[in-house]
Amino acid sequence: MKNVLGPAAVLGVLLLAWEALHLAVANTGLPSPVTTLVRLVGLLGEAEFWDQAAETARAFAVAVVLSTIGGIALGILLGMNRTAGVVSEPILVNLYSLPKVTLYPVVLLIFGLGISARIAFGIMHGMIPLTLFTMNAILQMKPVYRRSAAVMGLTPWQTSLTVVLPAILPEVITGARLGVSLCLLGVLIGEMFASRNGLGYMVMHAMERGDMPTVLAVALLLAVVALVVNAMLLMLDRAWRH
Amino acid sequence: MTLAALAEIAPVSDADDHHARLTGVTRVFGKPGTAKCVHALGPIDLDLRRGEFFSVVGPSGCGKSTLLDVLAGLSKPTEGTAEFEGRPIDGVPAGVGVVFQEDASFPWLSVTDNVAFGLRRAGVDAAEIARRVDYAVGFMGLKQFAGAYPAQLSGGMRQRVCIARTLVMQPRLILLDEPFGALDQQTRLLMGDELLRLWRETSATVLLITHALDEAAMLSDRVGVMSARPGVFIDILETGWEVDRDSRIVSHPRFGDLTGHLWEKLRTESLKHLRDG
Amino acid sequence: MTLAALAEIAPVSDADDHHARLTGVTRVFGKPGTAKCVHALGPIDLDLRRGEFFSVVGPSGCGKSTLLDVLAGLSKPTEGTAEFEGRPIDGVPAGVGVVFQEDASFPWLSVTDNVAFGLRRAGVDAAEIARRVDYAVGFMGLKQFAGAYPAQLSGGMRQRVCIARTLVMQPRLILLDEPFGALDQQTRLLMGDELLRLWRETSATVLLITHALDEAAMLSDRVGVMSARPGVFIDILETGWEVDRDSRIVSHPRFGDLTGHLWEKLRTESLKHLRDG
Amino acid sequence: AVVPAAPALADEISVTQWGTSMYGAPYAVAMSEGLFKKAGVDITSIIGSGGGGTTVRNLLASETPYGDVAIAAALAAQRQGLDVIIVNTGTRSTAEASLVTMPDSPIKSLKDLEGKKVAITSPKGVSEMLLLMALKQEGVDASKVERVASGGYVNGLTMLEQGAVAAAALIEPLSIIRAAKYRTVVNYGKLLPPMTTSVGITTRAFAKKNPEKLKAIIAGRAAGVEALYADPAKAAEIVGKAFKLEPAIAKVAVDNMLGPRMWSVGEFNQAELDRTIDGLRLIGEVTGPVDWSKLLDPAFLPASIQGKK
Amino acid sequence: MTREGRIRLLVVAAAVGALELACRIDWIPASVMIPPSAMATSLWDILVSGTHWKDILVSLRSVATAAVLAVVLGFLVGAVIHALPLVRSAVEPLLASYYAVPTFMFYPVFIILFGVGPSAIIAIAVLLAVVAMISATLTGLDRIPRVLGKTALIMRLGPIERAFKISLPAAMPYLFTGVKLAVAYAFIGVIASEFILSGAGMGYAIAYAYNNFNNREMYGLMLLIVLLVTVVNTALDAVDRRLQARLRR
Ligand SMILES: Nc1ncnc2c1ncn2[C@@H]1O[C@H](COP(=O)(O)OP(=O)(O)OP(=O)(O)O)[C@@H](O)[C@H]1O
Ligand SMILES: Nc1ncnc2c1ncn2[C@@H]1O[C@H](COP(=O)(O)OP(=O)(O)OP(=O)(O)O)[C@@H](O)[C@H]1O
Ligand SMILES: [Mg+2]
Ligand SMILES: [Mg+2]
Repeated sequence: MKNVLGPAAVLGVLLLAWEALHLAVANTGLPSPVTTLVRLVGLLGEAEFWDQAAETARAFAVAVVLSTIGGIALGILLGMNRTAGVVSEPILVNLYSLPKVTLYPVVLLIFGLGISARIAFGIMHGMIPLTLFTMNAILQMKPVYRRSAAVMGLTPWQTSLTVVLPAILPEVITGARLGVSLCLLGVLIGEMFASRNGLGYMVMHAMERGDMPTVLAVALLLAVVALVVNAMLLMLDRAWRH
Repeated sequence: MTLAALAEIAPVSDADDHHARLTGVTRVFGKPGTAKCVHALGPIDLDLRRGEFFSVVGPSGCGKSTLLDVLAGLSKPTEGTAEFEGRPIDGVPAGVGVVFQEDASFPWLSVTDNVAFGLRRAGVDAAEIARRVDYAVGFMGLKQFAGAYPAQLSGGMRQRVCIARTLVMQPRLILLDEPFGALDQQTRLLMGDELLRLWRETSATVLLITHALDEAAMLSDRVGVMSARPGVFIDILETGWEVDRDSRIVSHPRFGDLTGHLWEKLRTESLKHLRDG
Repeated sequence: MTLAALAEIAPVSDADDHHARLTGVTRVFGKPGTAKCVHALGPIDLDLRRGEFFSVVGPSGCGKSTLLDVLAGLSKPTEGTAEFEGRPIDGVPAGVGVVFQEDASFPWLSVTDNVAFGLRRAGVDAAEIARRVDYAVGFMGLKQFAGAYPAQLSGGMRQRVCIARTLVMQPRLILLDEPFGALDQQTRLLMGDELLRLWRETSATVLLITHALDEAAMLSDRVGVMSARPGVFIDILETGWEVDRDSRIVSHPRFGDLTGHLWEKLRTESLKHLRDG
Repeated sequence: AVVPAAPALADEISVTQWGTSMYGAPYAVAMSEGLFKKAGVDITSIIGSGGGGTTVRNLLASETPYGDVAIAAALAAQRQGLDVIIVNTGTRSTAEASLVTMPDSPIKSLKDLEGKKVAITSPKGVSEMLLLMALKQEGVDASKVERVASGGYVNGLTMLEQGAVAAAALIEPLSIIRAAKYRTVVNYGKLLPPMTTSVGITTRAFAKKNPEKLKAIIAGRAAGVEALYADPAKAAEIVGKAFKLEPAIAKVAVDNMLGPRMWSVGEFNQAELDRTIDGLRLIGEVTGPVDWSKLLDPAFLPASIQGKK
Repeated sequence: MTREGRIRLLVVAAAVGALELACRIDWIPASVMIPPSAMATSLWDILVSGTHWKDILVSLRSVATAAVLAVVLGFLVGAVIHALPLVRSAVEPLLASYYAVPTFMFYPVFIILFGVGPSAIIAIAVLLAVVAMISATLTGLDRIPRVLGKTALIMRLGPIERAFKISLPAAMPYLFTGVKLAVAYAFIGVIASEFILSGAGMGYAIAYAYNNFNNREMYGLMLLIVLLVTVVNTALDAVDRRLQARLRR
């Protein structure tokens, strides 16, 4: 309870700052928090909004699942071999810090404008951190765990399942947390740049019409959802690290 | 009693009596001839007598852990042969338990689950697991921490968990690699008492690697002193203690003689290591 | 020589002779009466004689570091008074040097710069700095590592850097808080030799906190034994060694007596700590 | 091989700025009134997009590669060697675009813009082209008017409100929604003569393989245009629904386009085409001569309008 | 060069070679991707002809400004939060979840606040990058060994001297990791904003080339960004590794 109160207070302060900003730049089209919330409630009542949200959610869900599976699998593959790990790490880090949005046209050229492009783009964002975290977790796992397993006569399969997996899980969850966030970001950017549906498109469309309350309402909603999802993963993370 | 009498080299015991035996064992890391090639150990001849408490002391990096790896079947000797209970060691032999220098408790399992881990994998039935785990946890004084996780325990407690985890497997040969290296001396002496108690109760053969001379002198039937790398035994010392000993023997006059003798043997070897930074 | 003779409690030395003095010092952390309040230390009465080598041993958490903090002026006693060279201690007194248990070398400076750090700040002139740093670096056997950075050195080497850094300031009272706690026993004994050499050359007063009974027995003129928390001195032992001693005295029969006696005093205190996990 | 993945839905066509601009109105009407079906094709939905090249890319990737796109995009695609042909005209007026300023601003005409800054959306975009054409028409020296790329119409308005620019480009329906806040300096539709602004394009391969389908699409759209002009009120209702506009705003938007006859039935008009090319030359989008014979293919227009030029 | 370094070079070279081959034999159609060699010549043409220098400079200036602002602001905010444990406990969970917030969507707000142009884009980039620096500052200040503080007391350093001679160098390796991340995020923030929202800069140039079917120019610019990021990253990484090496104890 206490660890909800603090962030809630911070969010409260941010809302107040927003209101103050709204008053300070009066009449320039920056809606007040109240206007935004009213708009948000309005949106939540529209079927159209839910269609778009479902579109985003679908792309996001598929991207998360695929990048999680892919990221962990690739991370394990690279982590099992020290040379492979050391060779690929800087490449992965470099890919991570690349402004991937510039590669979006390539994605569009390959996948077309459908949901697959957005999924692919989400994966491009979300997979690398997971791969990196998983790989490093395996590379840096205490060798003594493996030796203990050997001494207890565990088969390689038993070792992977009952020792390696739980040992790297905290790192994997941390990676997943980052990956999930970035997946969402990737999908939304994809929708903003070239798409005909999804919340990103909705925001872009509203921006084009100068419909600020809608822009902020959707952005706010996404921010809150992202924070909540992240907080849940964070709790999972903490629970696992006794 | 004179030092000369103490320093009597142990004769090779007869075949029936020996529990594990290393003959001419060496271990070289890396390709021979290359710059990275490290001659870490040997040649080593060693007979562990059934039921004895044998300690190995030696300067840092002299190959103590390598020796243990060979006995545990974790590492193959480059030359020579290693056998346990009359059979050559190939892979980790059943009946051998190991406690490592590093904390090897699994942080994701509670103390009980840690201790039960090996038994569960081995498919021992639940009632038997419960019985053995209960006993080991109690024996190592972990009763009140049974549900705790390693992160909530001190370093000494965690090593006890690892010892309990080894103990439940009922090993006939227990190998310990500086298990108390991270603890302070006083705690270490007390843990030594428990090790002695365990040894007496299980009547297993114990090989203890340590860098603490007092620990070696107080706990062991015999102490093997290793040279700087490549480690070979430069001395094997019979302590002549009763089976029924504990840490209070540190005030025994022979204890001082023993540590003094060990230190004399090791001082020059340790200086070799220290000079390399 | 009998244990009784060894265990003779040191008489309070006369005023002229004492270098630092604690009278009725206690230290309580947290607000008294609250749940978080910890009575860490005392009451302590201690007279450090000018030029003596005094060691403090005691179980983990008994307040040894707290005692050192009071002497170093890093922490104010809750009750009682602390004085150094006749003046009450208020803030860090000039003439006191401290070597901490943790590695306190500055990783961003080379060995030479680490050692020169304090002198440069104090505005000592360059030639004098060079002379003193050179001497200290040489004395601690760091000559060939003068340009190296701490990360390139072993733990033992880094502690030597910290000792050299304290040494160049020419302190009259040197406080050492388990400086070799992280090293293995053999290396520690060798470092002890260098500490003795340093003590003889500088003729400073040395207070060494340690958990290693052999270290205390071998290095000190007097050893203070502390109880479990709140730490009070339960014994102060005169060792009676010559000034001109080194680690080889571990084979001296009196050495065994001393450690044995210390262990007897400490065993029950240490058990108290161990039981709390 | 890496094959551009096609959306699964058949008979989806692309319309630029679908949902934001009036280009798409005939399609909305035709779909709602079943005019496509009557013409022999089942258009189920429209792929919209931000405009320009994206629309062309989309249509190239779709199963029914027909789309209504800005003429500049069609030319660019052709220039880059993509196998596209223009098969009909879409819109022929700039009536939806205007230049606005703040109500209290001293800017009364284009002349007043000399030495001032004007917000356009992006360099080489439609808003810049129209501004340059209008300046040229009024005899104002374009080099004296500084063009600032704002990234979007709303951004330009924000700059205008903050005084960063003296005037900003604007487009419907945004200009209708915000009509009260700004004063129109010039309505391009009133100032500039008609010119082709959007065209229907397809790939040569599709045209060869499915000429009947293509003809049906064009015919369906033409029927939509006619229905639109015949009953603007109903059309406004349909468009309002399709574009999620308030009915009143949709009504104004459609009505504004009636006068200049924004929507072409599909026929090509050389003069209107050339005007656009002149405009594109002003912003440097077109440099060399344009070979219309390679670009245009009127063969798929309804028989009734084929001859008209 | 280490063995791994050589292998890495080989891997990258092989990947580029494979791409080249795939494009050359038309396994990847030219409408989707052009061969790497063509990207390189296109980049060369872009640089020589000077058509995009303005965009490149605009982007680089924005990235640099954003990175500097993020580092300075992040450090200051981090230091203040570090000094206020109560604020810290409230803010930290939010920091941990921060990257999930789609910053780009607040662009219109920044336009209102900062006007159109580089400032709004810089604001987005700063917003994206500053959190990495705040986190790094918190970690860095946390990780200053307590014993160094005691040492400062023993050496009787004043607060200012202590901050500059002990705290800052001790925290530096962590702070630099923050700097490295801040630069990367500044890059991402600036280029992405230009790409989606703006009318200038490298990001916009790529989007524009894409819209005009100018694959050659698009891939030339993409290559430029990949190279720029790689160079900057490698340089920062080299410094980072050196600083990290100090911590290895
Ligand atoms: N896998 C390996 N490859 C190369 N050299 C190795 C390897 N394992 C150990 N060595 C080297 O072999 C020597 C002996 O190592 P070992 O770990 O057995 O020493 P140790 O006596 O256990 O040391 P410590 O007291 O520090 O635990 C060391 O010099 C070490 O560097
Ligand atoms: N700042 C503090 N606030 C509250 N309690 C403290 C503080 N510092 C120390 N203590 C407590 O005071 C007791 C004595 O601490 P101290 O560090 O002096 O022990 P020590 O004998 O040096 O232990 P060790 O052998 O582990 O170094 C411990 O129980 C410790 O938890
Ligand atoms: Mg070892
Ligand atoms: Mg302490």
